[in-house]
Amino acid sequence: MIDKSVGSAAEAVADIYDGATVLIGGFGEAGSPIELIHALIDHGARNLTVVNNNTGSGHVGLAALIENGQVGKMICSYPRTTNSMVFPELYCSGRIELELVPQGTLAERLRAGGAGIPAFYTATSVGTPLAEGKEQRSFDGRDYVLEQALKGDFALIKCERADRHGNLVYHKTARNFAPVMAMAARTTIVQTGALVALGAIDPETVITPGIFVNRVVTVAEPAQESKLVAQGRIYP
Amino acid sequence: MIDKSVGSAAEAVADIYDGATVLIGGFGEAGSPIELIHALIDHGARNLTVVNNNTGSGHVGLAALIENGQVGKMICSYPRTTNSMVFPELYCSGRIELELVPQGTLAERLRAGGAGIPAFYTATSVGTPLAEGKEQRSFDGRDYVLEQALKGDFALIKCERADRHGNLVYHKTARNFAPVMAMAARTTIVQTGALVALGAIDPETVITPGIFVNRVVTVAEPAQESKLVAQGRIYP
Amino acid sequence: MSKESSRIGWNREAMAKRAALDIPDGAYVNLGIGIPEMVAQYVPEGREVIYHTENGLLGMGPPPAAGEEDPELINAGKKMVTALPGASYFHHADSFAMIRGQHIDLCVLGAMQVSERGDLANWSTGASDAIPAVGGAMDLVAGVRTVVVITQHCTNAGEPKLVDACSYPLTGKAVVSRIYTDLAVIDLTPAGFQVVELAPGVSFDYLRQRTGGKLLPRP
Amino acid sequence: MSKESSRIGWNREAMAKRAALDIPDGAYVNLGIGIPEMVAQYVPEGREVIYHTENGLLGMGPPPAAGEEDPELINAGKKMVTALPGASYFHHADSFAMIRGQHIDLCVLGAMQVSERGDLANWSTGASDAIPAVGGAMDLVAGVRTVVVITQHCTNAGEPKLVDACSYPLTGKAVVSRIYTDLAVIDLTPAGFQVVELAPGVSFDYLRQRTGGKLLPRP
Repeated sequence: MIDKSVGSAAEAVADIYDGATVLIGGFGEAGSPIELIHALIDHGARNLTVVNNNTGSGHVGLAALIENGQVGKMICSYPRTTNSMVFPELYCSGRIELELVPQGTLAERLRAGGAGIPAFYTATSVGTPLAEGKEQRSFDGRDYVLEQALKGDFALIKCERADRHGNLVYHKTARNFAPVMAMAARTTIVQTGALVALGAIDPETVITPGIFVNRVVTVAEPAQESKLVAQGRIYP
Repeated sequence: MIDKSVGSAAEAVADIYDGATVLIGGFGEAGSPIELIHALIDHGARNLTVVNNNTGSGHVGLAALIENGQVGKMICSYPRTTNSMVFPELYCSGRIELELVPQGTLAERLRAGGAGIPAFYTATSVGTPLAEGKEQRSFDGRDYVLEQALKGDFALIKCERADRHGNLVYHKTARNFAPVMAMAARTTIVQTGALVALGAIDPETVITPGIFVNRVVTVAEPAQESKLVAQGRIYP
Repeated sequence: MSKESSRIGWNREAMAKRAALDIPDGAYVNLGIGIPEMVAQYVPEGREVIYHTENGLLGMGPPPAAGEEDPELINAGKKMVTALPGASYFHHADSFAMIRGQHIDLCVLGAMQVSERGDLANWSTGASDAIPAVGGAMDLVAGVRTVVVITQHCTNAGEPKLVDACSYPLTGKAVVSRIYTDLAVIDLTPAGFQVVELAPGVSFDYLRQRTGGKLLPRP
Repeated sequence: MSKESSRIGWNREAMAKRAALDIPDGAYVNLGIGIPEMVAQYVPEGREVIYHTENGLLGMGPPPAAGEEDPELINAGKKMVTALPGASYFHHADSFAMIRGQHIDLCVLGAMQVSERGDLANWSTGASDAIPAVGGAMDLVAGVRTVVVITQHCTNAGEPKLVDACSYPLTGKAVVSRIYTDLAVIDLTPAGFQVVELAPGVSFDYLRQRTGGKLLPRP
């Protein structure tokens, strides 16, 4: 029998190893798998390469993972946001590496990684500093840059409901990067608001089919990052 | 006000011009927009390039369009199926052109066309006759071929329910190529089983957002291709 | 505000209102952060415009009423929004397929500089101590059919933002079609910056003194 | 049937049954048309296997009961099927992302020829008067993690289908891991065709006479 549910966030992230590339869902706090990130802080794997659109806020979640010195490199589109102090400080003092990627290129590189496309061409960034050093080519008279697939060893994502096969549905704009990250990671770890019976999710409405998911842990009442930040919380 | 609904299939296809590339949804009869195809036969545009996974069956729908001499070239993955007589006969007598594309490459070329990706690499077809004449390149020690985006001037697709913005949901495996064809065409024309009120489709379950749709015509009880074939029907 | 009100020309609301006038019925529109966000509230009545936010929503509505906020229903600026009837949610790759695939009709962005060839700089000053952050700006200017800019005509320091060539790192080359400033509406043409409309009390000479690059009077 | 029953070796059902034995619990599997389709019904009890059909369904079930048929719920062979609890529907590009992205664990395909290097030919005889048709076969062999073949050991004319080099156009190069025939189970190894198991009554010599390419006995 296929049962991808695991008992705890700690168990779910236990095999994340030093030096792994970890794709972390979320756009700001929407979709951020904060309990899985905190479990990864407890776990302690280091020298991680983390892919996320941003770099977290305050001293919880992704920002706390960075602050804890576990992240050697960030791949993201927008590393500074409101209440984002941790990454800027480390970056300015040269203690963390940054690969800046346009947001749509980041999403498409992940999708390519998940879809077995090693590289593709896009017009995004042509003529800008972010195209420097990249191969360029013209199709039908327009210039494009060659972008490479991006894959993860692990993905940490959050969803609304899941079943034991790992079929997922999301909540509003918390969906964002999660589906492409689930595709792009060798091991996809999900925190779900509810684990429902097999068949309870209409097959027409499944957003991430279970084939892209390895482990599901239920976190019925996930913390809200902005509330923790407002409360001045620091993890751990 | 945005209202993409049109009164008839004839009106919906009226501006399809000679020489146009027309993407036609469906995998066999599942998802085949048979009423739109029949309207295109009545309309009479010729020298079309048609993209579909197959070439139709019997003497109705896509097979009838081909039989009526309106198609100069087929782009498909599997041009012979049960009850498919029309295409083979024309092909063998040199009266229709064929571009044979592996099924997944066909789907991905359409998705690329819709997503603004002019070209991508895939391992599919490497080392086979279908890779001949295509640029090859190695990534991480594996060989890939370069495949180009495929776009349409028009797409004809079928869905289950639609609203006036053109948001679509499909029925089971009738979904197949329709979403990527809707993305890849300049003008996407949809036949829907039902036109529902704006807001009646849960935003979490929309498969094709209205931005990819131009016209929607209601065909409440679409014909079933296999039944017409079994009845020996011939269109027109 | 006092600074703005002491100057001639349009204020922020009037700039947003002027830009809104040009948005056609039925358009699919992506609005950037800042003044661009304000445009939605000024679209003339009778026009139905569908707003796209690149974090995965088409059919974005106004900010939520008190008590209706959902921190997981946000826009690209990470502000809470609503979803209107006819909305749809989708993932990031699908969202940027809409952008990159030229399905969005119009985007309205802020600018640090616009060159007379339509080059846009709006993501970085190039300062070595700044944290670079690009977001979706490069995808938008490369993919959206029509890119317009709303910006103050000059920087706080009084430097022109419309220039012959951008000194800041580019977001995209030859991408801007039209610029709405506090002083004028200006089109990008092969001949240079073409004045379309002057704000009340603004003369062509006044504008020319505050504009880098080639400025052409209304024909 | 009379032809088959007069020969030694496994019949079609037994071939499908033998292949089914090797499918692990929890596998995501794509079955080709013909004998491969029969494999599903022989998977040993207690194993949960999820079937993918490339036309957009994961969690495919058996053919529908009479009166439950839906001509728009079909498999890649265009036969009507059912969807099991936990199923999902998706579009063709997503479906082939599962294939190309190496998310499907196993596919079971028919073959016209398999070479000792694991090259597969199963889509065309290369005859000039044939209508070429490839479907998803090239995508499957390029993308699925493990590709196995079920085939009669020889053609109806008695020619070996396991050969030193394929004479028919290839579907993919060095893609096949294992072959289930009516006479044997054979693995592809760098040294050649490696016998894993012989069907009842089949000797190595009998097999060698009917096999092209290098055939290695069980160690």
